[in-house]
Amino acid sequence: MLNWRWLGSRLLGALITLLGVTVVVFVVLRTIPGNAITASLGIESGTLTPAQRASLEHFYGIDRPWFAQLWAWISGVAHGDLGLSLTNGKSVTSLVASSLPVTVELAVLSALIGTALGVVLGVLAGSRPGRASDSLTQGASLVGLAIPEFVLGTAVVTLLAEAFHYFPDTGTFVPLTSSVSGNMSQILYPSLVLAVAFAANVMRTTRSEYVEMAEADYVRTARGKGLSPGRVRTSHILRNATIPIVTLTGIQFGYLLGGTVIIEQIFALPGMGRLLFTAISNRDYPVVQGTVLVIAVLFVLVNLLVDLLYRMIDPRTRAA
Amino acid sequence: MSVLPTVAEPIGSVPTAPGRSWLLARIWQDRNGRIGLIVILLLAVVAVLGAFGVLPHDPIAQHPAARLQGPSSRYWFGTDQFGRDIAARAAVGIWTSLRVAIVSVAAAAVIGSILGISAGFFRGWVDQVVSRFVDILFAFPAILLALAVVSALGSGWQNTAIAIAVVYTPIFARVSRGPTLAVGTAEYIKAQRVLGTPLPRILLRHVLPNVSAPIVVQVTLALSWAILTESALSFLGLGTRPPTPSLGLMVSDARNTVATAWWTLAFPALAIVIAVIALNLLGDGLRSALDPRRDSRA
Amino acid sequence: GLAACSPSGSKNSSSGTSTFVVARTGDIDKLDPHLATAFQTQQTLGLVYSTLVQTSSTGEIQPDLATKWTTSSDGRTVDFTLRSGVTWQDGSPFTSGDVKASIRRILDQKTGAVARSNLIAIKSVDTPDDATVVLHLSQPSASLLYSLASVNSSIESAKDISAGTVGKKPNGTGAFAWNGWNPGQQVVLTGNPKYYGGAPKIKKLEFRVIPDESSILSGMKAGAFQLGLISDPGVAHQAGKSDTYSLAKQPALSYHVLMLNGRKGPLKNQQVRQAISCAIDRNQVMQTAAYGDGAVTGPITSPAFAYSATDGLPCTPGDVAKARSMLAAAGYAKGFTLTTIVETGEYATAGAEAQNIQSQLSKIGVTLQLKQLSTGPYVSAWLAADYDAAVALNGGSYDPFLMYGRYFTSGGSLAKPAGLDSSTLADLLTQGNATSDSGKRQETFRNLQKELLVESPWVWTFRSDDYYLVGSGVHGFTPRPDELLRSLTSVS
Amino acid sequence: MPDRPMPGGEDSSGEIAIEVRDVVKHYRTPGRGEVHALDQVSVSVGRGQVLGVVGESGCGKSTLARLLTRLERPDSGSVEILGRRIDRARGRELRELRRGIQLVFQDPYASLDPRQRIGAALAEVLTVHRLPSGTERVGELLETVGLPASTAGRYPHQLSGGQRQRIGIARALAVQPRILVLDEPVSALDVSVRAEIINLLARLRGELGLAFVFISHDLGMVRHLADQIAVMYLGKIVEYGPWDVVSDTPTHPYTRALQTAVPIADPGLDAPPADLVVTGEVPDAADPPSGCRFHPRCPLAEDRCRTAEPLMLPESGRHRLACHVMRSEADGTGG
Amino acid sequence: MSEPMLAVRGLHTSIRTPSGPLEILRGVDLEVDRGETLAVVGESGSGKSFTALSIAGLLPTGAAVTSGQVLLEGRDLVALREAERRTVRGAEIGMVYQDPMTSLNPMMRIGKQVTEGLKAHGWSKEEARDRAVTVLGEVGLPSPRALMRLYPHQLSGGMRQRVLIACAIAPRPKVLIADEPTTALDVTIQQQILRLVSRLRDEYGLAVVWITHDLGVVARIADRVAVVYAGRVTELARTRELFAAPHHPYTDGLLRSLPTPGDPHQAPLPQIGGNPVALSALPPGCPFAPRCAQRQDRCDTEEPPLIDRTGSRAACWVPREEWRAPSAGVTTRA
Ligand SMILES: Nc1ncnc2c1ncn2[C@@H]1O[C@H](COP(=O)(O)OP(=O)(O)OP(=O)(O)O)[C@@H](O)[C@H]1O
Ligand SMILES: Nc1ncnc2c1ncn2[C@@H]1O[C@H](COP(=O)(O)OP(=O)(O)OP(=O)(O)O)[C@@H](O)[C@H]1O
Ligand SMILES: [Mg+2]
Ligand SMILES: [Mg+2]
Repeated sequence: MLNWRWLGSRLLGALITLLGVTVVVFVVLRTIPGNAITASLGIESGTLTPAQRASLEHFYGIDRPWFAQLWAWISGVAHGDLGLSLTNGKSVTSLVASSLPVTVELAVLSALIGTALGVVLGVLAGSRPGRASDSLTQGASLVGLAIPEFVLGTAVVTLLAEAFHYFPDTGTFVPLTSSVSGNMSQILYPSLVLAVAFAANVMRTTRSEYVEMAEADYVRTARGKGLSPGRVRTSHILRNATIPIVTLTGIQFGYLLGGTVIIEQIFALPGMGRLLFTAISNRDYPVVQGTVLVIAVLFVLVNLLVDLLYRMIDPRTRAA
Repeated sequence: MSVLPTVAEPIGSVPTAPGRSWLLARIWQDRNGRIGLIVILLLAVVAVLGAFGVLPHDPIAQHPAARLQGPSSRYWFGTDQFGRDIAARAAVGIWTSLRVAIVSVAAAAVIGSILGISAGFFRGWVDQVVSRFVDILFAFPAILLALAVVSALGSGWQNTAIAIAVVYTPIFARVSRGPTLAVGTAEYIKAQRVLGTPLPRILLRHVLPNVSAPIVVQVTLALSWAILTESALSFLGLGTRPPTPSLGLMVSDARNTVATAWWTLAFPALAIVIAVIALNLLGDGLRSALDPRRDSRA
Repeated sequence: GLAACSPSGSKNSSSGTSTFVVARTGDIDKLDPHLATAFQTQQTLGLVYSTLVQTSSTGEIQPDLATKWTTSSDGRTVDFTLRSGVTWQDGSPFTSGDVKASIRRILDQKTGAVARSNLIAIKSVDTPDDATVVLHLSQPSASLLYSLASVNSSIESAKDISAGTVGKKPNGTGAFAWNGWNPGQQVVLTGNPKYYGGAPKIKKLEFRVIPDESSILSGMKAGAFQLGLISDPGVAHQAGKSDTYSLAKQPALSYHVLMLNGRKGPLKNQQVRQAISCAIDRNQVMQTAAYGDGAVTGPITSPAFAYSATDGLPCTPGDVAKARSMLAAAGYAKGFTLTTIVETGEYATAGAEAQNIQSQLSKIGVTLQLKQLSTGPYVSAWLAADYDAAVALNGGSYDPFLMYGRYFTSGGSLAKPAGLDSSTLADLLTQGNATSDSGKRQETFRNLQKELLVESPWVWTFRSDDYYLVGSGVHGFTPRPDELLRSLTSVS
Repeated sequence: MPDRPMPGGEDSSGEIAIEVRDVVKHYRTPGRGEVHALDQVSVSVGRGQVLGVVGESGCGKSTLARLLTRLERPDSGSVEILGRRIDRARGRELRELRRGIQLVFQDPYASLDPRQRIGAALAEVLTVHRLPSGTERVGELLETVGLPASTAGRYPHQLSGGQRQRIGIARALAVQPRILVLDEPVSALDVSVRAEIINLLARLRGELGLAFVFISHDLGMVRHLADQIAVMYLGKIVEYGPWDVVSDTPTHPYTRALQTAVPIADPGLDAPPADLVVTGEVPDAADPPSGCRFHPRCPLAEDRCRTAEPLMLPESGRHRLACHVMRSEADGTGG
Repeated sequence: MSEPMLAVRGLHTSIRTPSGPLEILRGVDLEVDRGETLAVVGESGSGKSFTALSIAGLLPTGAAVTSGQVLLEGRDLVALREAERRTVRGAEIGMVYQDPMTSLNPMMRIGKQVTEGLKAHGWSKEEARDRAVTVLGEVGLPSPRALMRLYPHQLSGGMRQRVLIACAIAPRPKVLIADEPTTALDVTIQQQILRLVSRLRDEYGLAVVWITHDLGVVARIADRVAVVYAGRVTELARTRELFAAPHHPYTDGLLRSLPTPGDPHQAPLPQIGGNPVALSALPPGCPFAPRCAQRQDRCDTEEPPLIDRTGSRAACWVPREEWRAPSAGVTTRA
């Protein structure tokens, strides 16, 4: 079924990408002024004696040349060890492990909502181009694209609190597996906020693909067979439009991962975005490195998945 | 001598009169493009007014006595927590935001397109290297890239622009690589090679103009994202350096005053929304203006 | 292998009525009070651990683990009588051995304890019996008791110290016992029924990390938290009226200041520094940056040492004409440019203060060039004194010596960022610390404040308010200037 | 005819314009495996002569054109243009040689830069080769291909298909080549204008003494113009000889099939008999049949056709053939 | 004579363009009977495809029939509502398109593409399957059962065209409209398709409308020919008669411009001069007049209707007998 050679070369490429990401993040972090000591002690780090400073530098491993640090880190990663957080001493692996599900669920749920909404609206607009419904949906999608996420996020949080006395519960993250309603009460609203821009993008792509596909020769063939408009729409136009939509969803998913930084901040969700943001301001190298690597892995995986999906949907790319 | 007559009568009919205004005229024909163009032009006029300080109020001067005043005939859009005129600030803010967006997108478009066109045209190892590089940049969360750049360089509009440029460079590389792959094998490029046209000339005169359509469309979209990214960075405290007003900064500052003074948020946010929508509409217009299929008929 | 952090253990808590939820923007970073610098860590561990003495909310020293203490006439010996019947949360009894072990741990250079420099005067510790501790000092130190009252001087159990388990699972004598920590999300404490000050009414206390203060406000509106800690006046300003919470303001010990680097350029000139100080209308800074919340202040913020905020300045601050003429007299009629570092992120009003000060100074021809830096780079630049001026929010203390000793005594740990060397200041500080006579201390520190204003190494603007959004069902909560949450012990 | 100087230096070989020997070109493609686009192909074209190349799609016609114009290089074998190896040439020599041989493409629209005016396109070629490039010369070129000088101001999309193809030819002529390779120059054109282009080519050949390689899938068209015809099938030449022999009395079963397959505009003619109609489709060039590549579709196929590959052997005079069955008995199995 | 199977009368079709509506068909008249093939020839852009699409009711968005009739066994299809029209489409009129590479849905298995049309017209699943297998066999595709499971990209162009034909004839339509179905194919494959369609026409008693620009193809399969120029039929005749004696100078020019086996080698071909006409800029009179060697004054002002001539109907004012030699175009063989 699968084309193993393709998969092999694809995986190799992914690996090289990840290695590149590792090196880049490592180097970039070290070009930023400030280090773990000033980050964890703040202005108090000025009170350190040289001996204290040296012992702390040794403790954090920042007294070694950077390539030695890089090598130590990479070999650690190879063993599944992402190091220890400089700020709270926890293992990065455990920090990432506890925040990863939040972000993944947030991103997946927004992607699902966004795709569903976007496709439905896109078809609605695309099947009657130029009509009022088309202009309306297009207008709405533009507004959706244009509102900054943090404005929308704040607005939603405020509105929920003021009008419904509701605050998305932010205690410990409740995994979907332990309580669906508890989980949803935390994830649903931020997902909706993230889904808005996502849906807007999907809607626009769907619409233009729909309009384009509707002109395709095979659609004319299908109409020529006397099929009902509904059938033509679902089995011919939409089916072919799925490929660009899937591709877009893949690319957008990457942006979603980035978008979680702000949304997790506003909705106080303990996800990767927040972990990352806090770690950056704290110069918590191991955490930043670990988080970025995991996000990159996610991104690469999603793209791989999209490629796979793409190959599954599109018979032309399927291995013979 | 010749057995054939030369065709002397005028050739067919001329569909469109080509000229400098060609693109604008075509955008104008598209409803979305027309709206986008008008709004962008209006915003540009406002921005230029702001940039040259031809406004009734100083956007930076503080009037502590007139803090947080609502819209009035004196202060059209009200004042902020320092008693600064929001209308003036919004005008300059449009200028700053546009400036950040334009500089960053221009840089990203130039660098990204050079990368993408080289990859698509030369293929082979050039393509491998560029594509890998692009993949790596893509795999980074965009906001992290921006954060890292701004943290390393410090804030300020130039650095914000650099950060945004770094984020969008890979997009332009991707967008230009695809069409270049196609254009690179097109017959008119082969024709140039057979004719012995030197490579740089082929790239500059024949490849570039023919892959420019998706790049140009991308530019308008990237401009709109850049405005949003600038505001997101400002929200995280890493955007434009105060007191220079930028729309993003105004919106994120206004989060603190919105409950008591809605106008502090409403007007700058509206400006962002309008600018982003207009740029997207312009993008639609460009897309349709540059669509080769529009010409293939009639 | 950290035992304390199993996130799976905690239950979804908003339903449990017995849980008291405190929302704040940051998380704790360590479990060892001796190493705790982060303010959230001190706030939390201060509830788990006790200290020998404590400060009242007005800055007086009060008993805690020690019920009585006496200082010898030469000021070099201090005797403490310990409270009896106190037990550690793990059940073992509290003795003078624990105190000795704790102090030795703090003084041990290898520990890297924060309080070490403040307790460095302690030469040795004697424990004649289980209920008595004697400290021998190398020189008299009036700030010693204040230092001992700090969370950084918490008493840890000797057993934990020797077992090396300090910082892994907190075990104190305080009102709340350690329950669990989910980094980045929440810390859970449980009421200690055996607490010597009486069992707290709160059975379960949860600190939740809500990074965005606006979201804390929203949560309070929705009734999701019992207490919300806010530092951004903007957010507090938005709070308005609500039946789910009330807003309590408490002036803090920390102060907003424009630090000047007196070792650089025109700022070397005292008259220039004074001119800058004179040009800035403190009230305007407070009005625009903090929506008028807080109090204009001089250098010393302790309520126990209240002095005039401007005595010593040759002008009324905000007098632009005067400032201008002072600047001209100093030879800078045309003004000059100062590169000013401003922190973004944690310190909410920095940007606004900077902008207002910038605007005010522009009137005397001094241009502030704002250099916004995120916390890490800001701290690096600050420590290296790599700036002309810095917009800062510096921590305060009940004891003026503890506040400024490290900046303005020779060899002070923060002498570099202080930006000024003044033997007068150093002498006044040493003098103030050497005596425990309260009248003399009042006098000395009054002179200190005056001298600070004369020298104008920095421009002190205002003490901001800390804001507490107190849930409507919460009774007995009293905020403190040092931002500790001691009163949670008696809250219902 | 004006006696123009030879571009690319002295003509050392005298009569021969193109000499292709045993050229092999394979493409490695990721999905498909190795495509045998050209296998052991040899042709030669005399000066001022027209070689017609016919064959079905995918048989390698365009590949041959690309090798001739050095858009690509052969895997093995040699390509000589005007007595010099264009496949080996580099730098300056290549540029000179390139002026000697020019290519006209099938799709006149695709081969013109859509964003360049006609005049600019022609002037560019002239400038690049440091030839006089004034409006006059451009006008002259346009007139050579039967277009008014005013065409220079047009964009490609403002011209009809036939006009565009004339531009393609004019552009090729701009560098004063000795040889034109025409890759299906009229296939994309309307019937009503095909004759114009064919006539134009015939005229140019007469006026300028050009040699042509005329590629087409239409045997009738090739017949009209060519002196020699090469019939290709799946990367190989199967029959090669004078135009009348190949087109009017074809010997190879494939050539015969081609001949009968082209419908003639005469309703009076009967449809060809069923046994002359080839069945099946052109096999994939990535997986060519064993033996004679035509055997699966050949009405005359015998056992040996399945195993042994027929060699290209002279039949009579300049007529060459690669077929086991139709060869005169004396030649035996042919190897 | 009874009703023809399909008759088109005075068909006008317009399309919306940015510069206003453009009339593409300006009065098309055609008819075909069962078991008969009508060839529609004309240069590119003359409106051949629009004629086919107007008949089938498959015009692109923005295009519509403005007047005229499409009579299927006397029933006017133009007057039908879209839902009724759909029952005719596919079931009674089958369509085969020019580009077999793009006319099949790349994402759908061959079997589904053949059966979905049947199911739309009320066939049961099993009936449709059986019918699909049969019809795929009938169009000469090997092992139809296995083929049903393949996707279009796994087939060659010729095979795809056969699949398209199978789709079209599966519901046993009365009329088959083929829009240049062999243009994209090799000559040997074209030959196979031509034979196939002729065979099917006879077996099914189909009325075939075959659009092409290749007069060779016309000669081989058509019973009747309609020559289209600038959106109108300019000549309508039986094939043999048209080839023997065209009554329109355009037809005449077309016929002469082809190289034929008997031609003198390398001699110039006669050609129709001038340029194809642009629909957006039609001359006032006969649209062919600017290119016509037989032009008279009247031609520049008045557009000729179809005029009955011996063995033909032609839209030309000038009877063949009055033509100047050389007949059409500007060049002769001499
Ligand atoms: N760049 C390439 N990479 C891989 N395969 C190629 C390439 N170019 C051509 N081929 C393959 O080589 C074979 C010959 O191609 P070529 O273009 O020479 O055929 P052709 O005779 O010109 O066909 P047509 O009549 O369709 O133009 C075909 O099977 C084609 O798919
Ligand atoms: N969307 C459209 N807008 C404007 N004009 C159009 C449109 N679609 C087609 N036309 C015009 O309609 C005319 C008829 O087109 P049609 O496809 O019927 O021609 P045809 O005879 O089938 O040509 P070909 O042989 O190239 O297939 C052409 O002149 C074309 O330019
Ligand atoms: Mg070819
Ligand atoms: Mg057509």
